[in-house]
Amino acid sequence: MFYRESGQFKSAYAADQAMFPILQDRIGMAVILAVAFVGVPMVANDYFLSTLLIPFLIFALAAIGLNILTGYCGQLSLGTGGFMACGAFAAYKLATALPEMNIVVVFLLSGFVSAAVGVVFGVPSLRIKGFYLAVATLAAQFFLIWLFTKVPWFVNYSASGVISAPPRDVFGFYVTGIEATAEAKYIFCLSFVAVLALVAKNLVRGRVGRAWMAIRDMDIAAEIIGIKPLQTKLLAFAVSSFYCGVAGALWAFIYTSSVEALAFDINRSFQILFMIIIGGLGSILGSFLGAAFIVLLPIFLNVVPTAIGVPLSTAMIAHMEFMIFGALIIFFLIVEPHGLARLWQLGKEKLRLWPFPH
Amino acid sequence: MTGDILGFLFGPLKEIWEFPIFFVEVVIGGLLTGVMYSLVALGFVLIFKASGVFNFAQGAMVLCAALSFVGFQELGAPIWLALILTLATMLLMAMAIERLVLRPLVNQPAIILFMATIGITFFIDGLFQTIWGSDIKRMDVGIPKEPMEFGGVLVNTFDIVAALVAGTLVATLAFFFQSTRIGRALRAVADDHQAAQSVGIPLRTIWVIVWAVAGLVALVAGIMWGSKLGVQFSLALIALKALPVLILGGFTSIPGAIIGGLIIGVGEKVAEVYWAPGIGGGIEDWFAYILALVFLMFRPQGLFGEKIIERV
Amino acid sequence: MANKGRVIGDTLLKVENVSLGFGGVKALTDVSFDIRKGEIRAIIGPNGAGKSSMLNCINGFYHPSAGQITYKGQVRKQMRPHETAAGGIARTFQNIALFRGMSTLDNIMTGRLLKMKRGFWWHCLHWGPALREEIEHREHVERIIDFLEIQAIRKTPVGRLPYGLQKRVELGRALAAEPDLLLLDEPMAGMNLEEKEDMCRFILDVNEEFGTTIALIEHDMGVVMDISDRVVVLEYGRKIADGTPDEVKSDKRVIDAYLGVPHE
Amino acid sequence: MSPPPSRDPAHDTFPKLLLRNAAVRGARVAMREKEFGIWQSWTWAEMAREIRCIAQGLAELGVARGDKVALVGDNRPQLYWSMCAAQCLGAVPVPVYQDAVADEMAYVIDHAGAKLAVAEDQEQVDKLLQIRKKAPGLARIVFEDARGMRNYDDAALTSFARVREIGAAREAKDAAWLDAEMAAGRGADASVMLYTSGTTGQPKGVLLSYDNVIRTAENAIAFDGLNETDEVLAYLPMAWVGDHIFSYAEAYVAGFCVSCPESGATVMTDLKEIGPSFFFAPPRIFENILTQVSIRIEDAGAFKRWLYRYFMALAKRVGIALMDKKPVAAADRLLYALGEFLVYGPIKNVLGLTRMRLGYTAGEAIGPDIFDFYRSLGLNLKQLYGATESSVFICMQPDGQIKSDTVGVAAPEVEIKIAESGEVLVKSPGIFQAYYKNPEATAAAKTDDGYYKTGDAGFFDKDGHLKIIDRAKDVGRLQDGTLFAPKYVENKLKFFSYVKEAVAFGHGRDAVAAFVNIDLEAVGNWAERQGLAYASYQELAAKPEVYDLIAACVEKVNRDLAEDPNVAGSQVRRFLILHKELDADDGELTRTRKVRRNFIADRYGPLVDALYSGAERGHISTVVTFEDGRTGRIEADLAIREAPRFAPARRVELARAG
Repeated sequence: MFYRESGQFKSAYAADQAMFPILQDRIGMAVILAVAFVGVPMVANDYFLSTLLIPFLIFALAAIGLNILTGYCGQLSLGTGGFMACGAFAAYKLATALPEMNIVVVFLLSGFVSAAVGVVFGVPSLRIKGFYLAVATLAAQFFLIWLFTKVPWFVNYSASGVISAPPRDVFGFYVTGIEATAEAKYIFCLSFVAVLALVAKNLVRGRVGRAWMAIRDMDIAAEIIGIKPLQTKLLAFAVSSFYCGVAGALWAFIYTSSVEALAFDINRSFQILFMIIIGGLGSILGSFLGAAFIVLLPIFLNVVPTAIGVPLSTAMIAHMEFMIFGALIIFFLIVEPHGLARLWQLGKEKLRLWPFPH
Repeated sequence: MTGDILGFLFGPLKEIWEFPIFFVEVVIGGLLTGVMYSLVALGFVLIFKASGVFNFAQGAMVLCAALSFVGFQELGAPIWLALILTLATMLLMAMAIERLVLRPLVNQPAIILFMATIGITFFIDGLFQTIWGSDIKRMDVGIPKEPMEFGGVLVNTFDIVAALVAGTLVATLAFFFQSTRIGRALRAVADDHQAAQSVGIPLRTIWVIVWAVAGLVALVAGIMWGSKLGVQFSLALIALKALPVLILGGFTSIPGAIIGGLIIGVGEKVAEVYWAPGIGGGIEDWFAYILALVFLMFRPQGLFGEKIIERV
Repeated sequence: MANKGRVIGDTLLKVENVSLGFGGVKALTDVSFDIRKGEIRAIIGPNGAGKSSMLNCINGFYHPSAGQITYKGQVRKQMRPHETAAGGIARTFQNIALFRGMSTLDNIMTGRLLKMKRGFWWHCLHWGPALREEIEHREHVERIIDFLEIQAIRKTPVGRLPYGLQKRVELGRALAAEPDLLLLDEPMAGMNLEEKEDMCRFILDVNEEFGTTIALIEHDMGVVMDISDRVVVLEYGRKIADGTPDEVKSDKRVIDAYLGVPHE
Repeated sequence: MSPPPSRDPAHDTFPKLLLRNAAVRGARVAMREKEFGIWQSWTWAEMAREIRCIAQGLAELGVARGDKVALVGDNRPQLYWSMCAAQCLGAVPVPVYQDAVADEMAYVIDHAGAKLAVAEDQEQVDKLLQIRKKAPGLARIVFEDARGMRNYDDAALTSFARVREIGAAREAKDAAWLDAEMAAGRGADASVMLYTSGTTGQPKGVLLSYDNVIRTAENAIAFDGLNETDEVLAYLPMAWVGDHIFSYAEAYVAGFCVSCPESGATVMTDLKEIGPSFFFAPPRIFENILTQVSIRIEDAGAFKRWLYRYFMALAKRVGIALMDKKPVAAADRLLYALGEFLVYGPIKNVLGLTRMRLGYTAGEAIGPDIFDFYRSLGLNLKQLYGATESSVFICMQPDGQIKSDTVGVAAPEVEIKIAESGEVLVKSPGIFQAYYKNPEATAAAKTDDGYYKTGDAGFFDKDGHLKIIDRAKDVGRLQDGTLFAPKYVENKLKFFSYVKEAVAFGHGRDAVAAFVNIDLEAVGNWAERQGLAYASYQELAAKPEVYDLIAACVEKVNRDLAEDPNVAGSQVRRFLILHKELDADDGELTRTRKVRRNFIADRYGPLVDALYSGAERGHISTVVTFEDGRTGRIEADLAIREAPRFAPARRVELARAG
């Protein structure tokens, strides 16, 4: 309906392969970015920023990470939480050991630390596949969390084991610690997520992404056309863990302001997995949609029953959440394995052909 | 530094050498825990063999069975009635899963089915806790828990009973598989879905039966674990412990599940008792996984699994 | 067929006394033949004759239990398929092995992966050298698309394509690697007459236009005899004949094998 | 009497215009072609370079002033370039219908005396090689697409790439020679030779001078306000004068961009991508598009169908008035704007007409419903009346005065008069020089005072708009002396989407009878919705239900005809549905898809007899040519239907009109 593509022809491959080949999509994306960077900080209150948008952004980043590994490269992982924890603790160690280091650099480096750990745990993917691998990634999950809980070096020998994120600034604005405003934190997260999402999109639409998808769709055929399976999978593990690691660092430093291993337990891994199943396997957009869904559902469950006069107990809400997530996962796997992203895509296709059905 | 590491690695060996009786106790304790792991793993294997589904929900089924059993008892039902009602519940659940999840997903890649069972896990976890509540419940089916002594070695009576129950269950299942018509049908299904269907075995019925049997196994496991640890959400996590057991034993082998369980049980216990103190303890969370992982690198199909021949 | 201008060169690949077994089953027994540069070489035989196993040995998917394979003058060590691919061997599969989640264009682009050298970091930016490289290879792929006349399905996910077109896309993916040796596993299986004719034309065009050496397995004797230079006939994992189509056609054992004379 | 020269005397030939465009708008895109997945484009400067190289190459192959160069193929930039390259050398390009069978092609090439042919691909080369005996003058064949040409070793063959290569070498050495050649051309020189398809007899080669074409193009461009920013899709045969004027002459004069589709099969997709601002199509294509729209919307959900119907009804009511800037109620304006967002805009977008500023349809009468459909969407579609012999333009519709049943007023610098016989006579700068090697025909086609006899019968209505009813020679009379214009009746039938072709008979008979060809797509779709199963065209055409459907159409036509006293006598009494589609390959249609009525009457004689004998069925056996050239025989036994007829409107009106 909104699409007027007639006359938008491509006379170069660069334009044909652009991220948003349709003008209306480019405009839409520009509007979204403008609203996110300018509009939202101007209107939104602290509560909205810190309890909704910031976790949403961080979840989206982690979901992109898992989506790269699972959605694009086809390697199911249940160790997302572990890799996130890796990033969080690496960032903590780096930030405390090198207080002068810019926090952006700290986060990026902690991403690389996670990537390295991811590669180690990705090595078995050469020999084992499918759910065997999923089980193997559980090893990463449990081992890493245990490591961060039990080895005091990671928490700088703090007695309680729970530590708060040190205050750091970017361009004079505090983005972590008590003095950081919700707006500054939000903008900081948003910038990180926007840039990294762009990088992820770039990766998946080029040579690297094609190799991943080839492995995912048919690993034997992929190898026979010359794709090195181990290298390709390890790269996916590395990139995926990088994203998860940065997300973990953001989570600990910006969202909760405290670094604790328990925030990244097995349930976190499942949560992220649900995001990409609901949002859409093999879709960057889907990672955002899934994250939004998972952030919003509990709030919805809190607000709606109260609004219609049937308030639920906290335990009840927790159980309802479990059931709804479980049911939704099954629903999406049956009805639309490509999740919300595919639904959006289909809707867009409809709009492009409107009013015709095909 | 090197000395520290060597000391850490080999120090406990000396200890074992010096106190062999204690070591035997530890090993037996490990074996008996291993039996319990095997019990959960058995459920996985059953379902995997008959439907190719890696049922992540097996742990949740253990929790659900235990919750229902205790719940019915709390409502005033005698043990036998609670047992029957719980079995009926598990059968109902098996039918629902077959109808609502497996049937629509038939012919999907295994990984999709696996993720679907994660969905099942969450759904039934939520559902049963909504019904029965999430408080820790005590379960007592009258199994004595006093330690007994065999030739200087102390053993927990409860563990012995659990081992006996598990053994009986395995024997029954083995008989069921080898000698009954349904059992043979199940084996046929496992070998070749189409062949099984073409000789007139209704695949859907088979699936319901398998899931129901897995429910029964879950109930037994639930009662055992529940009596030992109390019935609570963490029971579902026991199931996660069964995963490395499976990797070790191979997904398709009942003996593998048992032996894998024993190896994990012993390995974990020994490591926990002798080596864990040196590195902070609590290693049972991950030791089994790392063990399985290392093992996988050398034998991807597990101890008793069939070698995977890739075809193009 | 006027095949003028074609030059059949020296031996490109030599299979010597290759045997292959799975457990107790012998898939290949003592098979020897060669493939010369620039020719179309067919491997035929009844079902279960070991044709696919032979291709799988050539491209490194299986490792012969005895015998050796010499490729480009070098005796080949145990090689993973991706290593043989790097050596210039591409193939298609009997049961189409396309990447179902990707479009026709992306599928064929994957065939170029071996030739894409730009580093990971450039790809993060998808800019500069990485973009130039993408475009350069896209141009090449577009020529293949044009050659195979599949312009209309360029952006269609391959899962939605009819069988015949999928086969063509798969050929395109193999061609994208600019192979020295192209292995085709039953390229015409399950096709109707018209599709078979098209496929024959493409195979001949590939051979003549790019000078690609082709080894193909085919069930349909007629087609094979029309387009190939030399034919190897396998039966029960053994070679029973080898020669030009005419020679093979008149070979008694081949006739027996194809007419189903009992074999002891 | 020579036509006036071009308005820009310094640029009176296409080669000169090319140089001008390369100089004044060298960086603007001149041509595009969809190839290798994107629109490859050439600026005027690049195109000029290409054309110069090709011209040099052709000169090397021996093409010289006055030679004829045949062009055979689909719309390809390289063929358009060859056209201009030939003109650079003073040679005359002769585009040939690319779907012509070998015999037809042989006649044209031999008659034109073409020395060299530029062929698009292997298919055309094969045809040309095949006809060399019949056209001995053809010494060289240049082929553009080398695909499949590897094993051809005929000495006459040269690849286009090779021509360009040797041309480039020559250009590097001696560009001045070509400059001189290009400058030597004069406006009065022959520019192009286009063969008219001709409903009877052999095609005639119409020689047009540069002055003819360029002056006419200038007038048309001024009339419609075209400029260098316009976009055109070149998809109609190059041999057809319409394409020559719109995709070549006007592009060179105005300097706008011409895009060539990827292939015949992708025209609609390519149209959507390019979104031309100036679009030309024969009524048939507009009709097909509308049929597609109706079919696709039928598959939509109830809400969308309702939305479509509601807003199309609104458009029908106010759309045309809005376009003609007539007063419309504010509420309707608002609703129309909403409709533009919800329905009209999206439909135009899907059809690729979003950017269309100007559209033309000509060649045949367009159904008023179809015409109004496009105009009510806000598309400036106009009718045009023209001929090859007049460089197209005879009548044009000025903005704001567009009627669906007339072809408009005389185009700029065109004089029209109606002869005693009702024939339309035309004098204009575009009137052709002569029929090549056919002075008798030339003499017969022109009056002594320089008017061209169009051969069409028509009259001016009260607003001075010309109304064409039929070919002058086809207008006949029934036995009782009533006027009978077969095409008028046929067109009325064809305005129904279910009817693809109709052939009306009646001259010298007591009443009108007709053959009908159903539209397989529209009727097939209708049949599907009715749950009718059918395996072939023949089976579908014979269904009684389909007969009912067509009978309803015929009835409506008769009712309509009865309204107009001039033609009330032409109501169809009996009709039948033909068992096969009329086909140009069988000689039943011309290459421009006009029915060859007399040929059909001969070929299907028994059926015509049956229509007039009162029989319930007619039997026919015909020879058909299959795609691969084999022939076969089709036998059919066809039902004949009687159609209800209506009393003519009151005589008073007839008297007034008469």
